[in-house]
Amino acid sequence: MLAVRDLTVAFPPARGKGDATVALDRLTLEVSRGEFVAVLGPSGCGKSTLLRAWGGLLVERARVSGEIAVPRASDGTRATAWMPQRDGLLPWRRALSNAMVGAIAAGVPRERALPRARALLVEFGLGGFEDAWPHELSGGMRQRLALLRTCLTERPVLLLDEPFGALDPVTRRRMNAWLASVGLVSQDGERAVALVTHDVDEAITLADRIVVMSGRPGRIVHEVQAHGESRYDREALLASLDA
Amino acid sequence: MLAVRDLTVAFPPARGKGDATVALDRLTLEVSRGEFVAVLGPSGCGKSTLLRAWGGLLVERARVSGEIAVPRASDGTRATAWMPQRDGLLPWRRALSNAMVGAIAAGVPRERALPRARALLVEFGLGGFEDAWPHELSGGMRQRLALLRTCLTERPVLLLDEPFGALDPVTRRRMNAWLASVGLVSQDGERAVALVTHDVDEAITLADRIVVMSGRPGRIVHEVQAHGESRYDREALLASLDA
Amino acid sequence: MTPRTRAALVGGVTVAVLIAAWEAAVRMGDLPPFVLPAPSHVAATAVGSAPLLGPHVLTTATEAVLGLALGATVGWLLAVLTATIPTTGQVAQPVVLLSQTIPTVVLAPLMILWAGFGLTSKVVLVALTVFFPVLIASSAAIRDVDAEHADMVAGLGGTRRHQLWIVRLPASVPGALAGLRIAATYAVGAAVVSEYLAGASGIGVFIQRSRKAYAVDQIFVGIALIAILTAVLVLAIVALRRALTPWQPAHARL
Amino acid sequence: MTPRTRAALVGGVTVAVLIAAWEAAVRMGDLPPFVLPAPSHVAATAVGSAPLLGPHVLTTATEAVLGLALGATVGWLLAVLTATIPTTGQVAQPVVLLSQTIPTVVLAPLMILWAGFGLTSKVVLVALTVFFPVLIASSAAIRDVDAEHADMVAGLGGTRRHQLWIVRLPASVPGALAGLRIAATYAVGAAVVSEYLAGASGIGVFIQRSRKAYAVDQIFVGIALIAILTAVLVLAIVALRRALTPWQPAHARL
Amino acid sequence: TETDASADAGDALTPVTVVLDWTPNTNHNGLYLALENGWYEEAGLEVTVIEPGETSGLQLVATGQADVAYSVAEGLLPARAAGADVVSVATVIEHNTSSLLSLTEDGIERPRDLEGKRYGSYGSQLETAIISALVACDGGDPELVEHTPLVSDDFRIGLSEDQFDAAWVFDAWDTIRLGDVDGLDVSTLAFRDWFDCIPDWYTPLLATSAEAIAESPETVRAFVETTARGYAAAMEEPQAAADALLAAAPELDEELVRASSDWLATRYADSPETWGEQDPQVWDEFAGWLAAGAILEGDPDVEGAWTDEFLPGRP
Ligand SMILES: Nc1ncnc2c1ncn2[C@@H]1O[C@H](COP(=O)(O)OP(=O)(O)OP(=O)(O)O)[C@@H](O)[C@H]1O
Ligand SMILES: Nc1ncnc2c1ncn2[C@@H]1O[C@H](COP(=O)(O)OP(=O)(O)OP(=O)(O)O)[C@@H](O)[C@H]1O
Ligand SMILES: O=[N+]([O-])[O-]
Ligand SMILES: [Mg+2]
Ligand SMILES: [Mg+2]
Repeated sequence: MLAVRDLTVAFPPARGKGDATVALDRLTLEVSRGEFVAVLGPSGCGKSTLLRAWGGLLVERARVSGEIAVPRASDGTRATAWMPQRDGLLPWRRALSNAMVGAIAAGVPRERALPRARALLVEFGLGGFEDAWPHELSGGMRQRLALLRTCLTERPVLLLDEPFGALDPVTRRRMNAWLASVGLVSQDGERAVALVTHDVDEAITLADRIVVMSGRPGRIVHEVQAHGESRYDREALLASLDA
Repeated sequence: MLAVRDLTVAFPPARGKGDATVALDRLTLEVSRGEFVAVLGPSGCGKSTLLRAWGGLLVERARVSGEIAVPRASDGTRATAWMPQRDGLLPWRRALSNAMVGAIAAGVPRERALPRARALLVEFGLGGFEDAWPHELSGGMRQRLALLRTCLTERPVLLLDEPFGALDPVTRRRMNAWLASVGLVSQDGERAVALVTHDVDEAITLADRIVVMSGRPGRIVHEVQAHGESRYDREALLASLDA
Repeated sequence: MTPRTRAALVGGVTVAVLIAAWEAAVRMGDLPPFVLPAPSHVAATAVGSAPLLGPHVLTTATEAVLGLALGATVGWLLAVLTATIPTTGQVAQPVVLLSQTIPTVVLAPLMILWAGFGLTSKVVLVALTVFFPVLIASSAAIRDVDAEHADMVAGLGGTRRHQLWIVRLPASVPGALAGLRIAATYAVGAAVVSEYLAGASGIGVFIQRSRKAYAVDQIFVGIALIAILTAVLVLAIVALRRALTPWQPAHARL
Repeated sequence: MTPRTRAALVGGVTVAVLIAAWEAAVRMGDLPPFVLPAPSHVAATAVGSAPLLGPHVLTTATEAVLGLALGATVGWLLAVLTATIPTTGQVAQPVVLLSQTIPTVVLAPLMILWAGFGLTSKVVLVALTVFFPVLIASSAAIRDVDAEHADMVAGLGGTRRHQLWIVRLPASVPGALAGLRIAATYAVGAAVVSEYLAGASGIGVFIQRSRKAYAVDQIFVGIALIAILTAVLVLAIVALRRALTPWQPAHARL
Repeated sequence: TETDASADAGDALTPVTVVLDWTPNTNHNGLYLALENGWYEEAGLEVTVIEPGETSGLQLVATGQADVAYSVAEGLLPARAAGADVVSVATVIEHNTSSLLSLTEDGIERPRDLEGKRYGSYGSQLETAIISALVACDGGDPELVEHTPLVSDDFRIGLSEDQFDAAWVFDAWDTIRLGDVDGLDVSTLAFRDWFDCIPDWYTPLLATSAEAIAESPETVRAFVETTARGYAAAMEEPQAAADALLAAAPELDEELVRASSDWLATRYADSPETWGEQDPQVWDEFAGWLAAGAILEGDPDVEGAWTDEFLPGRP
């Protein structure tokens, strides 16, 4: 349902001359219904670009070829909710209100979203900060708030760009657990998650499948499926990253 | 030389009423000459606040008590260079020019800084992006650029707030190696590094001493020194974080 | 002493010094009062003509406030509209430019043909002056909005309308307020000029009559009234800014 | 068709439609020509009086451009100064406000006393109009600068001066340009008004002589010249914005 | 003596700045004719003309920024009362040529016809006083005249769009424009026909400062004499004066300028030789009338307000 086929994305230089940056080179990747895919890869290889492509957020200047498939909601809109690598919190909204942006943008009724937002704030360790301005939050708190905002969209397909990069291992593990429990718990076949992460253990814990990309221009160099209890071979994964 | 004694930092609510957020509570910590100290701790515990205190960057509103000691350069200015958790790149400067901000702010002559900046850009994997605008860089690229900027100050004391949070493991290891080789290689007794990180392995690799902070308000709950070859007990560290 | 009392104090002292310097200049220099009357003289005249002034001030204040409100609303809405539908901006551009370049002395007679002598034509003339800085400053603020924020909304499933309401409009508020701050400074003056052209009451009428009567001291009373009314409007806008941008730290008042 | 040609085209078509509507209104309505002459009539007059116009246009353009340059520089520097030393802002505030509220007709004789009848007094009057929007918009932009960026510089060992040069000034450029865009629109008009007060040449003199001579068609030629000069100035500012903010995507032109 | 002056002038012309009262018009004919003929240079003067628009020429003269200003009696007297020692050295037109202009169809033939009509007002006290005096003197009730603000100085708009019924105009310019040039059916009610009810006064006149008179009377004399020569010539050859004005201000409407020059040729003065002469009685009565109506406060020292001593042929 979520797919790119032969996707090439190149960025011509902003105004002047010079070489275009080829971010993705004929990338093909599919995420099936109910699947949780983690994307690993060196910095600058095009992971964020891939997620932006699915989110419909490639800049106008980008030269794009290939196919981008995105599931649609019943009203024809994209069924995806994207979480940016930088949090994108609005400085003029307090924490709770920033979270509600997800619900507003996705058309989720306020009556349903608001209690959920309050509950999640507590669950994410942000209790008591409902009325804080973003600039009053720590880096990790901002990131959690951004994830919370994404979840309030209630969209079935999540595109998460390094959602836990600014979290300490403990908080990270707690958030991982939360995501695992909620993320695809109702594997109703409609949901899917594409997660960009730099944490191999996180990928191993969460993903049904792990995709490793090469350096720029990003292509897929390694792909592994979870296998039973000891789901992945950690060392092989790390080695593939090092290639 | 770098020290806080009984440092308490509280943030009263921005304009209105409500409770103050106590970020640090009577924290005492010293970093000696030539020492590399890593600070671990749960998200929102006050790590960034500590680094900002040393950098002279606490917001005016903050209620601060206790003592903050910072080494001074010969001209009386702080001998520190701070790298913010968010990169703080200037949108109107190209990559190379953003890097040079460090040299300009610290008064390093352009003739010396410029070739160094060019060389480091290549070493940091940003070769070819000298003329890119920040918004054309990936998250990890921005972070490396911010570190580069900090290094160009040539200040002896580095205050690094999660410098590698957005990097994949491989790039991260490369940057770690670079930092280890350069950071304190000339242990002339004047240099020191305070590093905030969420990556326990990074702390283990780099630091002479690791400090673990409690949840907010941040206090030091654990402190370990490197011991010979097998420098730290990884499990004990993780356990202390979980406490 | 809070920064705000300090600011008020410094401002007050500056005004006092200015007035003292003016008084001294007139007394020591040999400018005839017919060119520049002393402030003491102006003050005396003001006290003498105080009973006359009330209705004039009220008229001008009404025109200025209504015109400011109308102009600011139109300017801001136009900024929003042109941000939403770029073609409207290209269509509006020449009209807006013309509206700012036709001299009031030429426009006023046409305006009065259309809106008569009453309050309406003056409010419209003030609005015409005022909408422009609000439009431009808001447009700039809407345009220069962080792509990061707009993308965030789109990535969450938001439409262009959502981007407008959640990001562009709020992001335009500080810019619109800067425009409004400029506009507020012009509003009273614009009302006065509109009264020069056709008025039966107002500070402009008072000044014009004083000019015709060669009563320079009264003209300066009129100017002082304009300055005071303007200062009040500007302070109101500054208070509005404080109220509308609670996330920003309190800041200087210029 | 690039967005810029498209914009130019839409703008051109709008102007053409406006002029056609005006022509139609005059021909079909029964407005006497001394209220509103037809554009064809105005064009004919313009052709007829073309030899007269050159020196007038040159005078006004000189005053406008010099005044704009002077005013924008002063406004921006004042914004920088008040951002650096807050007290100067509190001192400047009442003076700035006064400078914008004293009617030009009152200011002019004093200005002539001080600067004579020549180019200087007109350039100063234009600058007086123009510096204000630049000052306010730049001040707002400097003030609203990202704390993140200012902190970054300080954390690298930069002084307040460094913050100013590296962060505040560049961050103020888009705001200053928005102010300049407003100012550019006023500059030609301000030059024309300054010529009403004392001139021997200029579009203002041309319009004033035409008014006194009941030559309404000539007045409209004068207005068209003001509009064209203003449009040229505004386009120059837009080009300047493009040149000065290369990191921003090309954007709408309003 | 003329040749002597021009010989001196070879290297040292005395600069004289003249401020007009408004844009160039036929009231200034003598000045422009003298300029065009080079008579000021002959008299050793280098004359610069300034169009002040709304700036008061009297202020400029009072502060020494200008040497001579075209002004009006109702401006000069209050300026003197306020301490500016400005002095009228010639009247440009012998009698007030103001009129009330209206459409003939409105039937305003005498002041009392203004009852129930709207007067388009500039907003000066003098206007109100003059209109009221006229109406009352003619047996009407001044209270019944409505004063409405003048929006445009183009009276054609005001009259034809029915914004007002009558306005105060100058016959030499506005009346000729509307009546002769535009062919509108307008009537005038001339002030000069009602000098029993209202005073006559000098408008425009030439003013300089007492200081200039004290310091360089010969310059004042040279200027006034030469200007008188210009006006005398304008009375004899109005079309030559019209040519001079049109050359200086080509924006003006030629038809209007020519007709107006002809009309004024017989009205600048009784005869070319007497141009500029002022009558003490006119000054006294006008000042008294202003004071009685509380339009003038303070003492203008009417005696010192004017002098004819610089006119040609005076000692
Ligand atoms: N808007 C843009 N304009 C120009 N180049 C861009 C743009 N966005 C991304 N790029 C370039 O595309 C490449 C891929 O960027 P992308 O952000 O997808 O990397 P990434 O894999 O997410 O890296 P990281 O792990 O550091 O976030 C980079 O070289 C970057 O410079
Ligand atoms: N400017 C501020 N105003 C108000 N509160 C603040 C401000 N800065 C930080 N805080 C609060 O202080 C506490 C500590 O923040 P800090 O940024 O130091 O945490 P941190 O340890 O760096 O967390 P993280 O790992 O998430 O970056 C947080 O609760 C935060 O909300
Ligand atoms: O009011 N006027 O006498 O012109
Ligand atoms: Mg990325
Ligand atoms: Mg932090």
